[in-house]
Amino acid sequence: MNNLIPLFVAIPLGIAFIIPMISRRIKGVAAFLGNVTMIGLSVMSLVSIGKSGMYHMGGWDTPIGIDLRLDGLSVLMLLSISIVGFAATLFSTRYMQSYTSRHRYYSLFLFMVAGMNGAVLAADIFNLYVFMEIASIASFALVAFGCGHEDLEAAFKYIVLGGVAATFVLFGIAIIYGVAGTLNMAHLAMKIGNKPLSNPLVFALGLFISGFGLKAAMVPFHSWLPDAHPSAPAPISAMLSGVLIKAIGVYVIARLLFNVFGITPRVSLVLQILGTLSMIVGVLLAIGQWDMKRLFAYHSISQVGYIIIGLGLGTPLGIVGALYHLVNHSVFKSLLFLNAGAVEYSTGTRNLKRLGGLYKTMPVAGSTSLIASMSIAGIPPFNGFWSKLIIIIACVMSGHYWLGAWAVLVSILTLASFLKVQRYGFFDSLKISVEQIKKTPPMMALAMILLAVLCVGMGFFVITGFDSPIIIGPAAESLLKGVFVL
Amino acid sequence: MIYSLCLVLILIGLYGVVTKKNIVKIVISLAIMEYGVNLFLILIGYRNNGVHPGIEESESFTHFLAHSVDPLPQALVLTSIVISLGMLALMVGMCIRLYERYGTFDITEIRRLRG
Amino acid sequence: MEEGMSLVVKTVIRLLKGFILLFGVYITAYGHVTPGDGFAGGVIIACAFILIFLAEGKRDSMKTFGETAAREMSCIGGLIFLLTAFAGIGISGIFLKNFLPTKAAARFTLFSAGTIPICNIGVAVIVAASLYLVFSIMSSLHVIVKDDEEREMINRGEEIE
Amino acid sequence: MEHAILHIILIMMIIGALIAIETKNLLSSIISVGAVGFLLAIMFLFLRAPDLAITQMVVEILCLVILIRATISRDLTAISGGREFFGLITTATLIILITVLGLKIFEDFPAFGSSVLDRVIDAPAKTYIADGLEKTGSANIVTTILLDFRAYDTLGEITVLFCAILGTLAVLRRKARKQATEEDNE
Repeated sequence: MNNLIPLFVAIPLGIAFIIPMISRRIKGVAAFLGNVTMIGLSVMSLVSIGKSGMYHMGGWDTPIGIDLRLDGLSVLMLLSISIVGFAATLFSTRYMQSYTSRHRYYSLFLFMVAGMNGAVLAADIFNLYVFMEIASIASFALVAFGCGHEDLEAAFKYIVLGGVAATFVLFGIAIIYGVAGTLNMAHLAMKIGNKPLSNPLVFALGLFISGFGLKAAMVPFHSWLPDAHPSAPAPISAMLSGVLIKAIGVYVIARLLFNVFGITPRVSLVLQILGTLSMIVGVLLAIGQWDMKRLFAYHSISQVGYIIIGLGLGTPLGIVGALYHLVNHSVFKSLLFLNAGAVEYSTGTRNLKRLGGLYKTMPVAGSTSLIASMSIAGIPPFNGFWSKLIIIIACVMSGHYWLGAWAVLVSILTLASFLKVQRYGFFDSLKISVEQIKKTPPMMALAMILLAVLCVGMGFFVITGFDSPIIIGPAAESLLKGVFVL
Repeated sequence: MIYSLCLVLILIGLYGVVTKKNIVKIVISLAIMEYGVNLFLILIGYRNNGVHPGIEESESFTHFLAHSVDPLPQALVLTSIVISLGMLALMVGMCIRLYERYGTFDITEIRRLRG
Repeated sequence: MEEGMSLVVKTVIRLLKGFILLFGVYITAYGHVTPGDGFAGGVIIACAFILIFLAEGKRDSMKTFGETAAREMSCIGGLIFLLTAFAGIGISGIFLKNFLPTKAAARFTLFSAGTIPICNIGVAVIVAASLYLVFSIMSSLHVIVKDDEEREMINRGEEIE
Repeated sequence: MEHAILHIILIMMIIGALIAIETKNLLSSIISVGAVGFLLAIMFLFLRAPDLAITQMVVEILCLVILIRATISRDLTAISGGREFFGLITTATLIILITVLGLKIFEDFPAFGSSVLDRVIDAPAKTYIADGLEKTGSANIVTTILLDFRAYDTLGEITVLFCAILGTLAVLRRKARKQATEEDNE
């Protein structure tokens, strides 16, 4: 089992190095290899459910070498990365045909997946930084992949802010190293965890929260997301909004706060404030948008707010809710972006004012988007309802009535804005002539159906225990265990 | 004192990133920020009267052990230099393309997206 | 610019390029003994090729080191490193294990550090090839938009070849 | 004495950085940033990091070549002046905040020149120095860390480089989208 852990990183890396070499000789091999790799990774992460372990790279002991740590939370992240990634590659096979040099696309895609997997498995903060950079650099290039005006502008904004975030994180790592003299998370937790933080460490923590918060697009740092996510090709938007902002943003914040620094009331308060701000600002900005993908992108900010609030509560139920919402969001938001991509592919536009009546002409995209919209708006019995319910109950139970009230209000506004999407986009009368609408290719439909089935299916996770559903329970447990022990 | 000067270098970079209009200048400012952080890491590893962390043939091992500066930050900075070189190449590529599309390096004119 | 720089420059470069390349190779090969490692060596090798590129012009330099070759070399460099890592699994069961014998006694010779020189070579190859590649692409992309009319053409999606 | 030299070089770097950011001409700005980079290399030499000095030097040359190549014969006219007013206010607050915080932090920070090796008993860096040669056979401890103890980071590092170059090639490719009728010739 343990030997499986480095392969999560090594396999996508190896394939990504091979693709540019052989794609000139064999036609269509890039798409094939991309899909096969993602299937393989999905199988590997399914196999590792319920497992845990440490892997010592190069056989060196803990503080000397680099470790990889697999626990409940990493498994949860790996699962969502590989399944959403598989749906995205499946979608890409047809969608990316209008772009040139697709082998670079698949290679960069796999680098991004490898980077996220590496960041999720890392048990060493510098290693985390390196893999975060792999994932982000691949995503910068992928956002600009279309080379249009908007793509380049958004990508430039993204790369500048990403560079600033990376510098902040590196500065934080430097300060921590100067104080504690080690980089391994467990070793670090032994030295600084659960103790009152000295001034340099508080500064380092602030740098980490702003750096990773920038990657997670929390509100004071969100300005890149509404440009970057809509400008990317649809499968990439799905990956960015679905998993990237979580794997190198929210996940890292949770990992560092709970398992390395130890969560204190003051840090909780900061998280609650940031989460509430993201939730409210995101939804208020979303509601006026007419560009479908831009609207979804703003909702990503808002939904990340829910996750941060759940984490900020610090109670077991809050964390379960947050992690449940994290996976749910990665499924339904990537589904929504794939829907938008399918609509754009078929009609050539994603402006809601010019769309309408697509429910009849594009039944697959229409019905899956209905499922996803109901999930994100929190309509029972879909998965989004349960996770939001858990977060709201956790708010109320821990005495934060106002947070609960805001969460309910934001949920209503979310419902309103998705009613708008459904009404103007899918139910209204048809504004474009039927002949102009291309049929949805079967691969795209398959990808969307896969995610829609997951959307429905994950609603039933809650049956396995309200306060510890399968897969999510162990993940929450690994955060609740407190700081790592060596 | 020297740490504070290093922080000033980083902040100059940050100032440039936030206020400058020319996209090449933004790239340059980011490079300056990276320099500052790299320097900070190496400053942390410095030891008074240190020697460089490579064993010379003529050097006694105990002397090396007592005086070698911290090698770990140097390895980290090597990695980070490579990463910033990669970032720079990608950013310059984007700058060239942006210039081709918009005909200017001015970020206030590169504005098609709202918000 | 088309045919490179003047004859003086070309002659000097012709004399110098071997030394620069040799220096890069030396830095790489002795990375585990003296300061400098595969990355620095790779950059020096890339700089040698860039010098040739600048002096002799694109057409001639592409004969010595073409774009396709650079592209494949950079992949090969990454694969050298990765295969060494995988060989660690195959031979001693651990990813990235230094599986070759290491001899601390023979510490100032070339073959003393197990897999370290191999990894160094991999790093140097990928760095040299990919930096040369990016430079050549950036220089050969001479799209200098002359006037607004041409920009309009680009904006409409027409490509200027 | 040595500390004084370090301070002087660092102040020169700061001046260089200010010139690089504030000067009107783009080319002189790039040259100034090159000067800052070379000063950084000298600084590395003084701080007993010859590996880094070599690397910084060659990387700086390459950066300059790339930057000049990118900007030459393009728009070198001055685009100066700040962005909007709001941006300036946020910057000012941010910078003041970080400065105040930063100065407060360095009061508690271990003094310059006392490295981790002297302060932390079980620091991994100690093992690297003491056992690095014995365990890997490489006399250069930095290479030992890069390619053996923390080789996984280096794998990540070359991946970052390759990925960035691949991204650059993707961004700079001649034609990004195909016409609908075009034949697929990958």
